[in-house]
Formats: sequence, C-alpha cells, structure tokens
Amino acid sequence: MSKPRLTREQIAARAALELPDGACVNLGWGIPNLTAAYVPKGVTVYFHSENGVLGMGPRAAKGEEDFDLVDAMKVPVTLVPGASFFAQEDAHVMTRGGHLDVCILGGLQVSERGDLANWRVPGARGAGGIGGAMDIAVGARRLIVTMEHTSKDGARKIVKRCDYPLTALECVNTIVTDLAVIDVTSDGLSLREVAPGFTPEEIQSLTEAELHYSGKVPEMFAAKP
Amino acid sequence: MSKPRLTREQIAARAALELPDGACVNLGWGIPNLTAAYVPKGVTVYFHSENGVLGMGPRAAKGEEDFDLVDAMKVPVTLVPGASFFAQEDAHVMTRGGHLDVCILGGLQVSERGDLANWRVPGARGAGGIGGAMDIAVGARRLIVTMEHTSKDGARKIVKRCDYPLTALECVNTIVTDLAVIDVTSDGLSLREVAPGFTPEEIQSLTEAELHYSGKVPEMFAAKP
Amino acid sequence: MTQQSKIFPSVDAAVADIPDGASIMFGGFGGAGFPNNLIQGLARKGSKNLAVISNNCGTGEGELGILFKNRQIRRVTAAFPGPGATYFQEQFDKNEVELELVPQGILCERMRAHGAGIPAFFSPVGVGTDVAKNKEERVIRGRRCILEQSIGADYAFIKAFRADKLGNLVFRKGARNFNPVMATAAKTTIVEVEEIVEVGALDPEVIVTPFVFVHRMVVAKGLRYV
Amino acid sequence: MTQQSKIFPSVDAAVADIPDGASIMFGGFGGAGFPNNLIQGLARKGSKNLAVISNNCGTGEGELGILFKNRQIRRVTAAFPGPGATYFQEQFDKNEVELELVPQGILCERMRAHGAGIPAFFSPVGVGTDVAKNKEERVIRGRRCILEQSIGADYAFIKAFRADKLGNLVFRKGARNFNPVMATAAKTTIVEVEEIVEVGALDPEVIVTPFVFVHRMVVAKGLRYV
Repeated sequence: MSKPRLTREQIAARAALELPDGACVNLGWGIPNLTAAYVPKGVTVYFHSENGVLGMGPRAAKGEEDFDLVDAMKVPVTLVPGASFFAQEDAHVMTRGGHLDVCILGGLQVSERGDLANWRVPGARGAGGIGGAMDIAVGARRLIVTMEHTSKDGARKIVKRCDYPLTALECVNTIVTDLAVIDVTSDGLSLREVAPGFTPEEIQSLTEAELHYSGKVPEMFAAKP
Repeated sequence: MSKPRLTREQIAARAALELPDGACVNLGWGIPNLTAAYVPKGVTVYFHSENGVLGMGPRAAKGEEDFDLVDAMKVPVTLVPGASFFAQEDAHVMTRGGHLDVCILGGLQVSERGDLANWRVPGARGAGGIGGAMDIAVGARRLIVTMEHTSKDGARKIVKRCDYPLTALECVNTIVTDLAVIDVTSDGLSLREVAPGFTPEEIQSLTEAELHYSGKVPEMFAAKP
Repeated sequence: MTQQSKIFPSVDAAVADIPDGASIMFGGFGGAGFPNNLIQGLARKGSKNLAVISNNCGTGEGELGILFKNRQIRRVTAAFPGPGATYFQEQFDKNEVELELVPQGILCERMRAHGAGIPAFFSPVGVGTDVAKNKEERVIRGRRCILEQSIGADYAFIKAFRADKLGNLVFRKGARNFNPVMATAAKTTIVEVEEIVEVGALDPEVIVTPFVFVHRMVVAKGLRYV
Repeated sequence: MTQQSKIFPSVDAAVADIPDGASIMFGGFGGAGFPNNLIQGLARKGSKNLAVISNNCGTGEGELGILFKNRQIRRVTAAFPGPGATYFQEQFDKNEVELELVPQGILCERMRAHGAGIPAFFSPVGVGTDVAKNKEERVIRGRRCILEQSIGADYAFIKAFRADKLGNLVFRKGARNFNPVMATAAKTTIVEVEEIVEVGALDPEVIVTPFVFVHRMVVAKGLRYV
C-alpha cells in the first residue's frame, strides 16, 4: 500500500465537516486540536477547554500571548465574543454531564462496538496520563475519534476488541482516519467514506473489525495541502 | 413556676455571646434570626444565608429594601463590606461541608445525646418543611439550638430521646433556652448557666434528660428588655 | 442564525409546547429570582399533571401558587413548601397532590449531580430521619450516609437578570439562588430575563451560567410577589 | 484583627509549619494558575514524605518539578503527570514514587465532594477501565457506575489573581482552573495572590471564592514556567 493517505491536517479538515453550526466542541490533543483551523466558513463553533473556557478562538499571535489564557495543550489562544471562564469542575460538568455537542479525541484503538483506547501504549515507559479523556468520552453527546488508520508499524487500530488500556466503553460515534470515515452503529461499523483512490476492500484489509458497506462508497473530502 | 423566664429576645442576646469574632454564622428561623441584632460591640460576625449570601448586614431600612437581597426568612437585608453572592448549591457546600463556624437553629426537642427535632410537630396539619435545617445541622462546626425550655403546654423539650421527627442525630453542641445554657458533652448534658432567679434543681425539674452540674451554677446573661 | 434562535418573541411562545405530564424545575427563593412570567404563561397554557421541583410551593396565587390553584400539578419535590402555600397545603391535606420533601442542600446537590453526570451519591444528611426511609444506608469512612439519586427534569424555568444573545447569564444578588443549578439539570432550560444584550457585552469572568446550559430566552419585566 | 490575621508577611512564613507527611493540593493547569512561589517556599522549607494532589507533576524543575527533584514527594494523585515531568517520570520508572492516576473531571469532583460534605459518589467515568480496579461497580438506572471516594488534604496551595483583606478571591482567565475547588477541600488553604485590596473593593457578584475557604494569604508576583 504505497498510495498516499490523508495527512494529519487533512484528517482534521475532514473531521471539521462533522461540526454543526453553533456546536460546543471539545478537542483533544494531537490531530483533534488541528481541527479548529478547519471549521468551514459560515459555521460558528464554540471551543471548550477543560481548564474552564468556553469560546476559545484561534491561537494568539506572536507577541500577543496571554499565558493565563491557554488551551488544554498549553498553547496561548484568544477568545471569541460570548466566551466565558469557569472553574475546572464546572468545565467537567459540561463534559461528563452531556452538555457538549461534539467532542473529538485521538485514538490508539477503537473497537467495533465503539470502545476507545487512547491514553497508554502497553509496555511503554512512563506513567501515561488520562487527563480529561475519560470524562469527555463518557459524556460527549457525539464522540468523534481522529487517528491514523494503522500504526507506524502497520498494526490495525480499528479492532474487534481493544487490547490497549481502555478510555471508555461504547463511546465512539464516528472514526475519521487517513483512509476512511466510519460510523459506529448498533449493527457494527459502517463505512461511510473512503480516502480518494482507495476501495472499500482495501480499507477492510487494513481494518481488523468487519466494515459494513454496500454499493459505491463516496470519497472523503481531502483538503488541498 | 411563675417566675419570669428570659424573653425570646433575651435568649437571642445570650446566644449571641457564643459567637467568636470573625465567625461565619448561619441563623435559622425564629429566635435564631433575632440573634443578629445582639452581636456584641467589637465582635464582627459574617452572616450566611442559604440563598447564596455571605456577609449579610442588618435589615434594610424602610424604603431602601431590595427584594433581590433577602435573608432565608424573606426579609430584605443589607450587606457588610466583604460580602459575596453565590448559588444555592454553593451555599450548601458551606453548610454541609463544615465551613461555617457556628449555626443557630430553633428546636422542638433536643435529646441528651444531641439529637435535634425541629421541623415538624407530629400530628400537626400541613406538610411541614425541612428547608436547609438538615444540611446545616449535619455540617455545622458548632451547632447551637435556641428555644423555650418547655412548650406552651408545659411539655419538656430537652428529653432523653426525641419522639418528634428528627432533623439530625448527635448534632447539637449547646442549647440556649429561656431558663438555661446547656452543653451537650460525651458524658451527657452539662448545665453551664441558669436563668437569673432559678436553681439548678428547678431547671432539672423542667428537663426530662439528666443534667450534670456541681457546685454553684453561674447565672445567664439576661439583656435589659 | 444559531445565535438568534434561542430568543422567543413572547412568554407564551416560550412555553407553548409544554406537554401534560412534563417535569419542570422552578428557580426562586424567598421571593427573589422566581420566573413568575413563565409561571403565568404556563398557567395560561394550562398544561396538566405536572411533576415539579421547587424549593417552595408558592405564596397565595403568587409564584407556584397559581399552578396549584389551577390544579396543574400532580407531584412536587420541595424543601420547604411554606406557610403561604395555601393552595398546595389545601390539596396536600386532601391527598390530592404528592409531595417529596427533601433537605434543601440535598435538593441542590441532586440537581447538580444530574447536570454533572453523577447518577447518585452518599450523604450524611437525613440519616436517622424520615428522609432516610427506603434509602440505602452505608457507613463510609466511619460516617453513616444514605444514598441519594440525581434528579433531572424535562424543563427548567429560571429567572436571570441579564443575558447576551447567545444565552450567557448573570443574576442579581440573592435572586441567583437555585437558578444556575437548575439550568444544568434540565433537557430544556427556559429563561426569563430583564434584558438581552449583544454577544460580547458580558465580561467573560463574571458570566455565571454559560450559554451551553440555556435553550430558550424571553425578555420580561420581573414580576414579584412579596 | 481577625481580618489582618490571614495575611502572612512572606512566602516562607506562610509555609513555615508544613510538616513532613502532610497532604497538599496544588492548583494550576497548562502553565497557568500555579502557586509557584509557595512551591518554591516549600522546596526551601524541605518538608518530606508529602502526599500531593495535582493535575500534573511539574515541567522540568518548574511547578511541582522542584519538589520531585528534591525527593520531597512520596505519593501523587494526578490526572496527567505530563511528558515534561522529568523528575517525576524518572522516580516513577524506578518505583520511587507512588502514583494514583485519576480522570481529571473525577479528580475535580472528588475534591468538590469533600468540600461539600459528600463522602462518596457513583460515576460512569472509568467503568471497564484500569480506573475501575478495586472499586465497587453498580448499575444505577441502567448505567454502569463505579463508586468514587471524596478526597481532601491538610493543605491547599493555590494561586489567585486578587484578594481582599478578608480573603475573598478572584482569578484571571484560565488561571482559575483547579484553584477554587481545592480551596474548598483542604483544612488549611494558602493563597498566593498578585494583589490584596481593601475589604469591599471586590464586587460581591464577581467573587469566585468567598473568604470562608481561605486561611492564609501572601502577596507574590506571579512566577511562570512556560
């Protein structure tokens, strides 16, 4: 498989199309965080951060950083009109209580029933870190996972059953990868879109869990690099 | 027993002497609410209300009432410098979480181990009402009960065991009545003071639970009417 | 468009779809912060068989009183029905309305728990009292506790002082009381507000209820029953 | 007199009595709102064998890093130790420090529960994961939950923007984060603050942490590790 897959930025840009106008959205570390830059024109989205901000705007310009106003990745950001500050426990009332419309997290593995593993690689050194991911995964009205379809060494990440430490059970609604858009349904995984130039059969061969599809599967949007 | 007992105002005035300088204090309905008027000169006390105020001052003067600023009895009040507003659930973080120094509640019965019954007379018509009393009774660092020593029909209210519906178990530290000041200790009830003109034996005869005392028991402060 | 859609043209429009049998939370304490315009609208709408949650049960025809007078309420969860709640008390004495009496702080906490995604909690409040009846008791780190369930509702009717067009809210003095927590605990939160200002006009540091908890707004001059 | 007694003359004076073995909460998230002056004071004081609670475990020698470097910490409860927590990670790899990893929202909620007099609660977060190990599981209204215990501490070290002389606090933007909840959950809350103003100078509507939760204050110019 040497055909070009989507870049991380292109995954983020495709995921951004899932955000409805007016949505309150939390973005995790990594590819999810890139999504903010790709919200379509005409769509207004309010970004939430676990440290108690709703209504984060773009990253602060050089020289205009306020280091009391950072996102969950510690990057200085700006505010949009209508933003508010609150305490961390109230930020998690929003995550866990089901008040955020869409959350996007990174993934190490997603199972066919929507289990997510995203916080620790088994056997890796160090303590790992959960952060807000478990609260977010449990509480999100709609959870999107963005990740590469396979790991650097070619291991399949969309699996029948996760063998990495879990983040939450049956929480993922949609997976956006560099090869496909896949919805988690009560009947299993439904292949909604494939990356340009790929066939459903090729995607299935890179996916441990069974993918459901029929007829011609549409192509994913791939943003111009 | 036709000797004069303390008035409701005098009970409140005596209870006010229990308030240490700087204390955060919640006052219940009835006699407790009267206490605010008797805080000794030189003592600063911060009154808390369940609707989310810390730092209530005296009642508002006629014509200067703000009906958004009321105490738990619906009476328009003022603020002292350093006051703050917060939500009802946060007001009860303070009550239940043990953050208030002293709380004063009214009582229908207090038992010898400090159980309190104060929200419903058995057999009375109507639904009764708990309000904040249970949260306050459970959480107060120090709970004082102010009440008449006996009921209107002469029934003794300081009892071995409450037979009225309970507010909380083993919560009362001190009882201030129109006849006595009594501390609840691990050994039972300790008679600290008696009303002017009364003997400990007279107080005991009006008290179902056993009172501990030895030697001469000091007289209660009785404010000038 | 999204920003405008929360603002309703009238009180009646804001409550026009409340069905019979709905569960509704009502803010307010001590005469302050009651959504009295919405309550009057609900009285006009006439939805019946309501399960309501409120600190108290009205004062005469004021506050929740009119809904009891109109026999729109089947069940109430309250901390302090109140001596002025004449219509409620009358129906309660005749067993015509169901009451769940809850300690006030626990009522707040059960609503907060619902809004926060916490289905149940152990609390020492009410141990050994009528409130503990039919509740699981357990000693936790040496302290007797009872298990309390979170409580949510279909609607919250709340009163705020000022909103921006997105639905960010600020309150005024003791009129804040139950309103913010109820906003977090209902599927649909309807706010009556004295004034709606432009988005960005409220200082982000002082917003008490972020707009994510607000679904409908209507401007109405505060109504008070003293 | 009461009003003045919370203000300490120096950072070192504010932490002078922290004993070995103390449990301490530390505010801060993402480089903002860390009580870095107090942490430096605690490093100078040298109290050992500490059980600490913090979202993360420092960045190099910054934030909590210096306390790990000095081997003052025996046990840490954290949500995200962090890739920059080099001293912690080194000791963790050698089993020289104990870690309890907790989901971030649950860490907040456990502290809030402690401050609110709620000994334990059931939450769906962490069900089926490593976090659920050794915790009671129960289905509540159809939802699998685990039982979480409240968590308090001897001390909270927090950072506020401005205080009045009584100890009422306001914070600045995202530097609020864990600081207010920790103030409610410790026996002694010590605040470092940029400025202390007269009592009455803060608007009662915008105070975030009422003074009842604050026990010691010290003025210190904010220290930041980026």
